[in-house]
Amino acid sequence: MQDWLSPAEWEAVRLSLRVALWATLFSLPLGLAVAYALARWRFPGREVLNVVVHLPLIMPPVVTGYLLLLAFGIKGPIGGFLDSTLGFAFAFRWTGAALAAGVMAFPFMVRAVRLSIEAVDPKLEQAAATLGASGAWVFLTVTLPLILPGIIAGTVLTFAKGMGEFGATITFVSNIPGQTQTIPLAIDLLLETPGGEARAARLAGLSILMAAAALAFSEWMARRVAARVGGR
Amino acid sequence: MQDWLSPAEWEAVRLSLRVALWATLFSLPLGLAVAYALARWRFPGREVLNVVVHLPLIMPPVVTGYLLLLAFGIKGPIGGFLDSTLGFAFAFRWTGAALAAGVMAFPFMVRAVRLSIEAVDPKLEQAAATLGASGAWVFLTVTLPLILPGIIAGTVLTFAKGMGEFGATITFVSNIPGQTQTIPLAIDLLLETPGGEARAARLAGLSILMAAAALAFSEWMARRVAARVGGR
Amino acid sequence: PSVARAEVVTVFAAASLTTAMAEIETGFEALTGHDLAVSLAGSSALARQIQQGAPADVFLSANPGWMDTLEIDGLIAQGTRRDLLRNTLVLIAHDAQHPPVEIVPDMDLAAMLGDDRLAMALVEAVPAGIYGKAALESLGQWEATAPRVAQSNNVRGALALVALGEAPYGIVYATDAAVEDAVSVIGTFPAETHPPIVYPMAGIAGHEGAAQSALLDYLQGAEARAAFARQGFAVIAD
Amino acid sequence: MLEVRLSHSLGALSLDVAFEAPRGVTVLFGRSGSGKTTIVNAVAGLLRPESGRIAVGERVLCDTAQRLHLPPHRRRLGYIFQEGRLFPHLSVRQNLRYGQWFAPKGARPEDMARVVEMLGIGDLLARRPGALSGGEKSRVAIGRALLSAPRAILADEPLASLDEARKAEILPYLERLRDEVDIPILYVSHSASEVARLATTVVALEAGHVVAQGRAEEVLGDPAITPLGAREAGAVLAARVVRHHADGLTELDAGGAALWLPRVDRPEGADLRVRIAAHDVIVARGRPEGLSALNILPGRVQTLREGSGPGALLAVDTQAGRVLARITGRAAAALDLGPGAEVHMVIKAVAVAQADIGTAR
Amino acid sequence: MLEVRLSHSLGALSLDVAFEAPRGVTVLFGRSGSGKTTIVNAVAGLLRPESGRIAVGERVLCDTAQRLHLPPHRRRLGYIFQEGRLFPHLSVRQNLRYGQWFAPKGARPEDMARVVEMLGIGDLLARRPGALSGGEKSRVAIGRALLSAPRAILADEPLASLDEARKAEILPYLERLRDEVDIPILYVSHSASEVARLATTVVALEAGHVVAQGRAEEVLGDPAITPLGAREAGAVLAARVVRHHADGLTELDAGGAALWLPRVDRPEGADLRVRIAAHDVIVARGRPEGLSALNILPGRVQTLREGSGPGALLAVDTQAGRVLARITGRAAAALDLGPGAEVHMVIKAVAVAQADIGTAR
Ligand SMILES: Nc1ncnc2c1ncn2[C@@H]1O[C@H](COP(=O)(O)OP(=O)(O)OP(=O)(O)O)[C@@H](O)[C@H]1O
Ligand SMILES: Nc1ncnc2c1ncn2[C@@H]1O[C@H](COP(=O)(O)OP(=O)(O)OP(=O)(O)O)[C@@H](O)[C@H]1O
Ligand SMILES: [Mg+2]
Ligand SMILES: [Mg+2]
Repeated sequence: MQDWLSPAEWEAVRLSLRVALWATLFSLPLGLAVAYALARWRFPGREVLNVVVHLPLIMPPVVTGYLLLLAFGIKGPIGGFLDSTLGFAFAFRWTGAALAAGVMAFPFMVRAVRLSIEAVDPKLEQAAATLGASGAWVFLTVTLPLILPGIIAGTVLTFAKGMGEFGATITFVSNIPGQTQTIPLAIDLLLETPGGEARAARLAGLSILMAAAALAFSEWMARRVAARVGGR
Repeated sequence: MQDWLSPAEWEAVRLSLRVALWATLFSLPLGLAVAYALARWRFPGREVLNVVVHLPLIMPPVVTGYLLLLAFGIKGPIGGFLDSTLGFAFAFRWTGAALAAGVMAFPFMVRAVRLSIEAVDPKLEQAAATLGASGAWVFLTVTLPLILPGIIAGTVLTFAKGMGEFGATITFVSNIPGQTQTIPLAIDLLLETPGGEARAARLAGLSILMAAAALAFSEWMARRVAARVGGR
Repeated sequence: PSVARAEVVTVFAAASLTTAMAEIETGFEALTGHDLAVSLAGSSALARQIQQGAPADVFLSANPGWMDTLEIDGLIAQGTRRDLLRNTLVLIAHDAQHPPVEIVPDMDLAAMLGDDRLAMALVEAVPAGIYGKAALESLGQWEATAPRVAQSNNVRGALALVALGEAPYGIVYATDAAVEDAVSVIGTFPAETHPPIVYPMAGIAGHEGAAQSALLDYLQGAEARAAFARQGFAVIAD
Repeated sequence: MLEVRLSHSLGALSLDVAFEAPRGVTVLFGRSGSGKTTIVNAVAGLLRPESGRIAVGERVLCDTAQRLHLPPHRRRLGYIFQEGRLFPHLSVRQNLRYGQWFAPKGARPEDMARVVEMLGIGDLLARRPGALSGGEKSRVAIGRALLSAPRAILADEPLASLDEARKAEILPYLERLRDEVDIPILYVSHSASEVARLATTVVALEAGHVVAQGRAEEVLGDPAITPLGAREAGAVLAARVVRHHADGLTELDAGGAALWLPRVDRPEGADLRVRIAAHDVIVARGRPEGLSALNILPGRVQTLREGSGPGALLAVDTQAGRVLARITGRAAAALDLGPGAEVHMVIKAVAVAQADIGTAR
Repeated sequence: MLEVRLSHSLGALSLDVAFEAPRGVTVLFGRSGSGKTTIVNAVAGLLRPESGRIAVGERVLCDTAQRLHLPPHRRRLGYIFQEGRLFPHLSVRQNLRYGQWFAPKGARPEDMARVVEMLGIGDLLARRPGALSGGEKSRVAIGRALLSAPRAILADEPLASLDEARKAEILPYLERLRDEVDIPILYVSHSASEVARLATTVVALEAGHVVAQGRAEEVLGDPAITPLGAREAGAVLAARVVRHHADGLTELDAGGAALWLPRVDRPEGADLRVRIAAHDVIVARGRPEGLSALNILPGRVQTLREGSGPGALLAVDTQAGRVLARITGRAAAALDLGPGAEVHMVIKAVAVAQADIGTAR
């Protein structure tokens, strides 16, 4: 195994997992909140929020990466603020890669969760309210469990995207081995190199294996959830 | 307006719309079939199909584009076959760009539709069967109308992706003005060009406007559907 | 111009030639009556597409490596390959007031960087990155600076990083640096520190004909030279 | 004729039943959870029994021995579900028409206008089910099943959430269906008056097993079987309409004895089944005079069953047939009632409730 | 005390009601679609009325004039929904416990074990609602509301899909709740026996408007108002348990007159309300002898109302109170009944149904 992939490539694998994991962890609550707002509330700016959420899908990834760079770079308003106040930086770090992956996957997360929220019968939520559950509790004890299928779908899409994001990542945080060189960036590098195809294929295969494992896990989870709700 | 965008850029806009439209049109029925199979049937190879559907998400777009090139290029097994039998080609034509967009958006289409299918109450389908509707009719008259929200979500995601797909497209069908140069490819080129940022921003803005219109339309559709089902 | 024999001629050109190719398209079409289609993308993508039968008549690569690959595959029309353009490598800085730096073996690039990043194109894959790495190696700077390098997938990406100030320094082509106001060139890498930066051009096998020859000729002609030169390229004379 | 033989286990319930539902209405009753819906689901084809055979007339719907299991849509049974199951995306009108889309060419479905009128859902046709009231939903569900030109009707507590007045409008329609249309109806109900009024055949279930079955008159008139609880015991008499009188009463002839009822909306000469609830009958030794009750039937006590409580169930053979009476043990003792005793059965005309009058098969 | 004043329009229905529900059970009835569920929803806070005021005791839940609208979770009303609405992702036990999680610290909820036992859902606790039978679902829904330590109970046809035997187990529990626990219960029902047995107050609705309201005895005993239909008219008498006799009968004292009933499960001295359905009473001029009926109350005719049909409703003042009797016009003529006539009301002991005996408030 050791010579099957180079140490740098193993590093890329580790990094990809970390990036995908954190991208998923962070976009989940935010995606949930945005999906809930879009599904249930009517507020000024709703249409704008909806478009903004979909932007990463519409624009070439390079543009998204460039905009991220403008906003979250060290010189950018948000990145600069975070850097000066918390000492936390996205630029040229794996955190930035996770941010890019999360942003790129955000439309899918939001859509999946939103679809599920829209399918929840408000009558059940009303029933919970008559039993004394306040809005937050209704969400936690009724809505959330019922939208688990959507959350699982969104999570798995985000994780997969986190494993596969390329364009926005390389534009935003460059390709720094051990810092931001995730599997897709490593693969791209190999493909740019004449004769790198075989090694690229190995990396791609590994990436597919990991994603397949994540998928199988999510399917298993989804089946459990379905079985619970179906009452079997 | 004429000098606001160059004729080549208008061409890119027209092309993008065409590509997004056809990508959506073609992936819709296929996505529906795959989503239905994954949601309802247990068959050997189900897990594999599931992974294959998600592949475009996991792999860097360049890899997907490269694989498309290998399979659907003129020299590729499928592309060669289509070319020799039907005289139909994907390679370096807008059809190829549509294929790339469709493939890249496929995971989202399938996920969205599948989520909706899993949320349909089988008791309603049973009721339709007792009233004499065979499987196909049950699907057409009950399942399909009830999963419209998922179909709309999948369609809008595919359309948006069709407007924004870059990596797989440029790898698969190159960047040929009037043939395969969609808005994202044009934007990317402008960004490669010294001083092209302003023009790139204009194109991006137009692209966002069109996608926002598509989004607004889809929201309107979804509201209508929800109102129908909700009985208001 | 023999409009009667007008054809569509397709050239696959490295994305860094975008502006020059636009001028050349106009001039070539006016001169020959042929319709010129220009496909601009990364050299590796273009080379792969040609391997897969892309309808290219002429390939203009930013990288001799990919041209070699095609040549080995027998995809290049006999005797059409030429080195067309030459470029130089420069060190750029975000700071407009930055004093010039002498690019010599005893410079201390790592010290200049401190905790910051040096923006480059992919040092293993993209020509500008490969050349840059070679130059730093021959100057004895690579080992110290390598951990501080941020690699973009093309030169424009590296340029953008410096232009935005995310990275204080970068190594790019002179042609790119020339058109970006937000960066200043603080040094030029001596030609002997890296292999010659050449853009080879060739006709594609199976597409030989009058149109292909016309384009190859035009690209080496005076009008094209002028266009390339306006973008800062050095045109290699025959 | 619907023949059902099933065994199936579902969670804690192990179902093992066999019964026949001839022409007319077969009422299935039993406590909550005794397996009624499960049986109906199996008949409809929504549940594949572990073993058993189900046939409607000549047509075998399911036979596990032959590995035959006709899919639901080829059974053409109009199923009125316990929970409505209206299609939320279709209007009430489209819901009602749904079955007609798939009815075979030759089928002559019920008249839409008539069913709509009977169910009182004319105003709802353009609405969607989402905003209907509970009773409105169940009425639409009834209409949808009736209009699908079914070969048999399966009704799972169809009237449970309807008010008396609406029930009174729907029951005669179901009776007509039972009498005029030659299709079996399998009917789940908890309501004594529905059972008495509609049932041709009665099947009583307990924990997945049949504990009593047979013709309604027999099962309901048998003092040993009080499947609906002692309070609901009652006999069913066959009678014929003799004449409608000007004061609003209808004179019936029950085996030669006259019975007076509030106007019965059937032509003279029509055959009826009249249920006389055991608790509505007063027993007298001598012929009582000066009572507001119009019907007094002399007879002879057949059996006297004392229950565990203070009540006793008296079966009396009269000219009109066997009549049950529920009396207290104290009264039985005071009147010295025992088998063979001559008695008079006092039945108020109005005590023969409208709901308990059915037209004979 | 629950005070409700509402106006709201919903589709074709325009609701405009005002009523008070004092301690005890207020039964709301009316035909399907008359607005019962809409009213209950407004009380629960699920519907914001266009205008109106709703208060439980001192606590105002909603007052559109003050723009006050307490959210449902701060009203703490135990709502038993018409359609169950169990949480599909929770087990039956978790469904039952759900309300307790949010009950205020001080609240003393009903005893879980007792409620589970009464509802017969002990075996279902670990199951999920998806696979419950219709009646099982409705029982769990009842339990969930009862166990949430509510300030008032809203029950929308809670017993509609239950069998008689199960109803007979739940009704006494609801009675106890009514009598022992000081919370108002708003109860939607179509069932005459539920109304008679539980109702302290009756509110009759028609197309969104109150057509009759008042104390159950008054509304149900008033021959001019027969809100459940003429067939369900009946009077309610106040009585006290005197003695339980060895033969299983219980002797009651109703205003000095003796009434005999099958054993009533209340201690001697307890106050009861006994409903006597008008169609269960036979009227005689002279005192009848030799009848199985144990209760014969002499009295004087107060009013005689002839209906459009053959029936007449007789209100007779007896020592025990006003008793209604439904007789035929022919019998009224034959017996020469009119206001002032001296008559005997013959009531079978068993005709005073168990279900129609309530404990007094
Ligand atoms: N959202 C709505 N839009 C239009 N009409 C509605 C809506 N909700 C209820 N209605 C109508 O208002 C009327 C009253 O409904 P409600 O549910 O209160 O009736 P109900 O008295 O509870 O009847 P049931 O006994 O059948 O349950 C019905 O005719 C119903 O169709
Ligand atoms: N999928 C299932 N898994 C386990 N038990 C089940 C399942 N479906 C039904 N049951 C149980 O089988 C029993 C019979 O259910 P069924 O629905 O036939 O009852 P029912 O007689 O129709 O009762 P009701 O009058 O309450 O509707 C119930 O106890 C129910 O809980
Ligand atoms: Mg059932
Ligand atoms: Mg209702």
